[in-house]
Amino acid sequence: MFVLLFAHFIVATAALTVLKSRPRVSAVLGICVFVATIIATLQWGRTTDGVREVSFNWIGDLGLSLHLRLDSFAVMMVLIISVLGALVLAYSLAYFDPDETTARFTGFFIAFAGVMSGLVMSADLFTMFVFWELTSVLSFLLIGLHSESGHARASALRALLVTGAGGLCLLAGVALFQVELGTTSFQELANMAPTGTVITVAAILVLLGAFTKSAQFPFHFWLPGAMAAPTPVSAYLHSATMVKAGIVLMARMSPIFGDLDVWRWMVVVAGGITMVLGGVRAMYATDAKLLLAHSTVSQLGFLGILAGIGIPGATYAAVVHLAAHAVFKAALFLSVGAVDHAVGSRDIRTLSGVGRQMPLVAILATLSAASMAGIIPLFGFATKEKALAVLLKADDKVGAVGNVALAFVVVGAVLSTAYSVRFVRGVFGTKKDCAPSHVHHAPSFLLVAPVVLLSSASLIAGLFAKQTGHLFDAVATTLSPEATGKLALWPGVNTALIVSVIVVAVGAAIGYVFPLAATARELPVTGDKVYLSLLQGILTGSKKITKYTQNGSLQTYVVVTMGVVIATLMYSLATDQLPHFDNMVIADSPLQFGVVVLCIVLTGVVTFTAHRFVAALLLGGVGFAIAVIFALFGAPDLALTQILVETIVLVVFLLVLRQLPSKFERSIKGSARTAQIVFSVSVGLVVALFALLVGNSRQAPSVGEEYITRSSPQGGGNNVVNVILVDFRGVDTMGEITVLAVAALGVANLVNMARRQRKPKVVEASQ
Amino acid sequence: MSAALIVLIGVLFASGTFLLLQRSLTRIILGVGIMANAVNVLILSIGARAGEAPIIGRDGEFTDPVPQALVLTAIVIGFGITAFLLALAWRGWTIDGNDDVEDDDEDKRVASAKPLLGGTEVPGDYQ
Amino acid sequence: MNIALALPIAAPLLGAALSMLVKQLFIQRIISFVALGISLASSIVVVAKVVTDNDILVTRLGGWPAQIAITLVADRFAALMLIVSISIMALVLIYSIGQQASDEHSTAYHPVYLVLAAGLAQAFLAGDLFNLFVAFEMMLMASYVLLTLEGTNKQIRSGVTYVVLNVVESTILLLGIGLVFAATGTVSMAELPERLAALPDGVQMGLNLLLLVAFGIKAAVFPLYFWLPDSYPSAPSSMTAVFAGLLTKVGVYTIIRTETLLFPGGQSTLLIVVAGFTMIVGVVGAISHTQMKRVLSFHIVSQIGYMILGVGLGTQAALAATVFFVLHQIPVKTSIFLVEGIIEKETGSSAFDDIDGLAKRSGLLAVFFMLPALSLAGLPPFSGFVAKLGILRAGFDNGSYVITAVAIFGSLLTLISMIKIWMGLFWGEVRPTPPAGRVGIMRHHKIMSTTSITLVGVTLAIAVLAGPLYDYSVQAAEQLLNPMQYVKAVLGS
Amino acid sequence: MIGRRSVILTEADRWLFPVVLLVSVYITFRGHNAPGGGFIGGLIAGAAFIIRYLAGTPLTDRWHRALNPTTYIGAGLVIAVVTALVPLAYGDTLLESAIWKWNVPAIGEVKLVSSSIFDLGVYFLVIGVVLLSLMSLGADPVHDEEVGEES
Repeated sequence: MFVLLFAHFIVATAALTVLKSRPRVSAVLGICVFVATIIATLQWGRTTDGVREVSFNWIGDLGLSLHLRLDSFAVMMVLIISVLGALVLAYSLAYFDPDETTARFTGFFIAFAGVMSGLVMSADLFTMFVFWELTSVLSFLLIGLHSESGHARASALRALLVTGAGGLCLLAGVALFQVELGTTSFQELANMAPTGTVITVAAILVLLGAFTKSAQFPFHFWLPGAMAAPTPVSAYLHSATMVKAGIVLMARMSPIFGDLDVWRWMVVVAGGITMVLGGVRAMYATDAKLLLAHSTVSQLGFLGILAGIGIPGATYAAVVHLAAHAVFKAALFLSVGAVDHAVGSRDIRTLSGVGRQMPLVAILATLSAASMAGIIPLFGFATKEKALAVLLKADDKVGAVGNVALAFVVVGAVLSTAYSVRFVRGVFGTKKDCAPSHVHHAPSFLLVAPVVLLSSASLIAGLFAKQTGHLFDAVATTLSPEATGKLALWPGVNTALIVSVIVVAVGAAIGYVFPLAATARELPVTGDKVYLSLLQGILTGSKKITKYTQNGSLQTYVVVTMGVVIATLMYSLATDQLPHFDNMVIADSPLQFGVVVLCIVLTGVVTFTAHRFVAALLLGGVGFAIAVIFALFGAPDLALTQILVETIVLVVFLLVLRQLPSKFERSIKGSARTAQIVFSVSVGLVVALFALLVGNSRQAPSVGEEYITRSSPQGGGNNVVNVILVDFRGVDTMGEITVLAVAALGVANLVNMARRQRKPKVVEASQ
Repeated sequence: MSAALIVLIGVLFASGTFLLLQRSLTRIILGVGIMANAVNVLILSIGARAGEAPIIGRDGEFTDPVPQALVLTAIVIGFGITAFLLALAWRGWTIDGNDDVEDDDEDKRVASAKPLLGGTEVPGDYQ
Repeated sequence: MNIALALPIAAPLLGAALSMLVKQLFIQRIISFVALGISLASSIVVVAKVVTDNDILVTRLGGWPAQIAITLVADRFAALMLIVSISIMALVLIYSIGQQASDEHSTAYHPVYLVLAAGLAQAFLAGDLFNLFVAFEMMLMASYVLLTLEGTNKQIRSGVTYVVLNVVESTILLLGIGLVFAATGTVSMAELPERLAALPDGVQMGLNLLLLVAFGIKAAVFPLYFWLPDSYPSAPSSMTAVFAGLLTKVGVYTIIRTETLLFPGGQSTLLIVVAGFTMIVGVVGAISHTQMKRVLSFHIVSQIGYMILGVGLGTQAALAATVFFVLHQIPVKTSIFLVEGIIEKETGSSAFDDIDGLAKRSGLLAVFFMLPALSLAGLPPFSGFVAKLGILRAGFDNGSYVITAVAIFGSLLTLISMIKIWMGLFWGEVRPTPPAGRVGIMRHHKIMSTTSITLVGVTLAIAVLAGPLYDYSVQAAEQLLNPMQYVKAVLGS
Repeated sequence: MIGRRSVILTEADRWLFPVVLLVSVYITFRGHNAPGGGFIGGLIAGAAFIIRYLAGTPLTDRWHRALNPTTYIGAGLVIAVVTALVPLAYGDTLLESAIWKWNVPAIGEVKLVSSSIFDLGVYFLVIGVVLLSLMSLGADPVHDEEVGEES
């Protein structure tokens, strides 16, 4: 089984690399992998008790290990994924031309199936998160398959950002669980039955993650956009598999947290609104595929309520309806694809007479639509009956929220029937005022065969509802021990049936009457608008912030940097008592005082003069004055070095300046200049004060004393400073001469580059 | 500790900062030079006490040799940096005939451009 | 042991010296490879020794007692940084030869590049504050030269910003170190903890902050990062890759040292706040720009925020996560810049306006962009995810919910910025039209591609081997949080 | 070149140059015991070149060939680094210094400290740096040969 997971990725990689020019071969290989997976899964499902685990310890310290667990629920999901995967891939053989895009499609598709299988097999939240994010990335690539189209790019981005944001919520939840409880394993969480504020927050974060993935309100809007992807992608990712990831997560978590009121209310309200909203939007959609997309949203809302409400019976209903939905929705998408392929249009306002020309597809699609509408004797009927029956009794167990859920579901169910009718009418019906659509060619075998299989599955499962229901017993009890239930073709006349009949009747009537070309009033606030304005806001806000923080001006940068220095030093000065002036003398010697005064004067001139030469010369002057200060201080080496360095710098300065104009061009005047002066003076003041404070705080003796005692006997020299430089701290000197060498190389390099870049021009000029 | 030197440190830091804030690269280099001197005077005067040069055999109380060694290294490094900056100024001058430090083009362009996502405007068209 | 600790610094230095004496490109290349090879070999020895002895390695230069000698010290963290950075330097050297942009341009390239390597090694090993300053200067000077190697208008202009702000940084660092000496009478990092702790609060805080500001500029944290996005993009991609991967991390490294060894837990709140701003403002800049190199440069800043957050939280878990984050970040960041270099070499630009449809032209290129990009965005199962999760968990564990939420939000923005590059360069119709007969971008630029792929492979390996590497990080964090071990190892008991 | 050639400077240079070079070497070796050392010596020697340069004596022909500044820098760095590395071969640490003493007849005891060799490296390097900066920025940027490059 787990080997087969890897097989997915190997085939996917092959499809993207060596088999790039032969997408059909890789598709066939993919189908083989799917079939193998199906067989293996069934085998295990039968022979063992239904549970098989494997774990890969990734980082023990962080408690990160990938833990897969094949229980009955996972078996069901893997089967859905693989069966539909094989069918859709077969379908795609006929749907696409074998070009490079198809190769990419095939590769991504198979990889996606592998990742999705991993996701449903995850035994803990962390593992699920890992696969979760991968599905987001792969669906991004799949939606953006035709990246030339701006529409495709926008949709891919939307899907990625919404699910990505949800993924981060999930991640936060995972991290919280790991930190608080030390585990994210579903089983262990269930055993612990944890409570507490942080845990609740974590659970809600996880729930939000599930919402985004399963397109629950208010994150439902990305899903219709994702229909930009080619039809096989929509059929697979956005109806049968990826969007179910959230439902899977909710189904796994609700036995643990379903009792939390917040959880329950969030699930019911979000799911309910999703169900109704999706239904309404489906009534207004004119693109058949978009209609199905909105219907998917609606059904996901339904599934969300069932999976998340935390009633065992509902969990059972969720499981069976999940299967039913996967089967009928995939069939519907594929049939739309077949029509689109044959006619070249999906617009239900203009399609006309398709049903007559493509009777087989029409019948099959109608069957599946009937299952979606919940009409007897199809699979969808049985599952919806079960759900209604559970929800009718829900208020006994969970109180008011059960009634709210019921209300939403009833309204949603009416809409389901309505849009199912609308779908069939729109796609296959004959419209009086429309010219019959032209069917270019009959759909090929591979386009129809998967639909045949899926639609008849809906029918058979419906007809043998009781037996089918048994198949799911083990599945549901894996999730929650009490989650047992039965399906029936004919439940007998009870409240649920009566409700159901009314629902179907009303729904059908609405669906029949409702105009096909109806346009919805634009809502002032939609999820999509919010998303767009948020994204726009992020972009604009980013730009605004960046405009201020990164204005490209060196002056600003220096001001901020020095400003930080002042601020930190002032803060530090404020924490201590101000420096004291105990052992302070005016100057160490009168000569020192004189030189300092001279130095200050020279500095002033350097600062404010408008003449380059004067400034450079007097900078040298400042340097010489400081050399005198060094000498007076007892630092002859320093003084000598300073004098020589200043001399050479002065010469280099003059060499450069001879090329520049003699005066500085402009300098800021007025208040800006005053501000600069005030700022600079405060830098000087604060640094000097802090230096004073530090100077008074020495307690330990300097390491210098040690150097003085060791210099002559061990260092072999009397000039301690020199011995420090070449011996005690010789590495510093080694580094420093390297710096010098590199600087010189840099200077030479700049000059050489200038020559090299100028030479051609000179040659041109001389020619 | 000598008050005169503390004042000198303050003045040098202030002057250096002021020069760093100017647009002309030449003045910035002057600022770098003055700042370097400021730090050097600071290290020497705060880190040690004036005294006799630390050369074994001389009389008197030696001043601490360590700050001297540190400052010496710093002076030499400063020399390298100044030389390189001067070469930059020179090169800048040969390129565009002035030594002003201009604002960054790309930053300016981005500040005035529309916010874009991947080269296109935010795409919101799917229906 | 003395040799193993000395050679990572000395070998490249000798190589640089010899390289200046020869002008033949071929010989220069050989010298560089041999020098970096020796350096790498000895850093492997260092790491092996650190792991097997489970102790801190010390060498006292000049054979003087530890109190007065400059020491080279390698604990787990330093050894890790050493080996990672030297490997990256060696790999990028190969790349830059394939790029035909740098060493064929100027004979200064090889010596300067080797000095950069030596400076890096010295910065990681330095057990002496002033020696650290010198190491910084070696790196900085080398980076000034490398950044302006081609001497183009753009490089000069951004070079000025880079040089001036880094000179300001040097000045502040020197000021800080000078004052540390003035207050304590020593610059030995082993002697300092005790002496610093004895100082009055205000002095301690001021010194701590001064060092943090200087290292913060180096690490490019908010609000001291401005120089980075303006200057890095103008260098040749191989240089940007090295700078991006390594130089800022030296800043992070020194911040960690400051906050664990010199001033344990000194400024944790401040660091957390700074980290939050750095994460957001950096990535916000990335979102606003429309040139891959710029986006990535801003992105460096943002990621630094995560590392600083780890330092600010200061728990062992947080520091372990930070060590791992740094370990992951260096190769990933470098590799994505290397991929950028291929794009730039092929199309002459990395601006979204100029290029489209790269994924169609070269699927391989797309994959090798996507892998590090997803890792940077922190998606599983890549190394960036482990690093991010580690930080988030440490944040939650510490009860710092707000900053952790900010970090999570930041990672959404990061995803946007990466997708922005993807949408800007890789999707859409192919543009500009490839030259006729071009086999494939990656195949055309063999050396660059091979090195990039190797490095991306390394990043994947980090994800796969995250277990043992994380263990290593945890132990490194343990050492960091126990400064007495460092002091003891250096000074003896 | 700056301005025209000055006769006085040229004459002064002819006599001063060798003297200053000698002084610089003396200062370098004296540095271990009195103010001086490799830096100061190197800078003084550099100053000698500056005088020569200001005097207008061309640095580019004879001097250029004989004394490529990059070679000075490289050689200086090699000397310094090798001096630092040698002790490693004896199992000591980087930069460990040794003191050799010889009794030379007639002169008496001659002491050589290995770190003086290190200082000599510094000396050469500094000369090279001064020379290279001077030649680069001092030369005519358009017509002259590239500095430090084999062309």
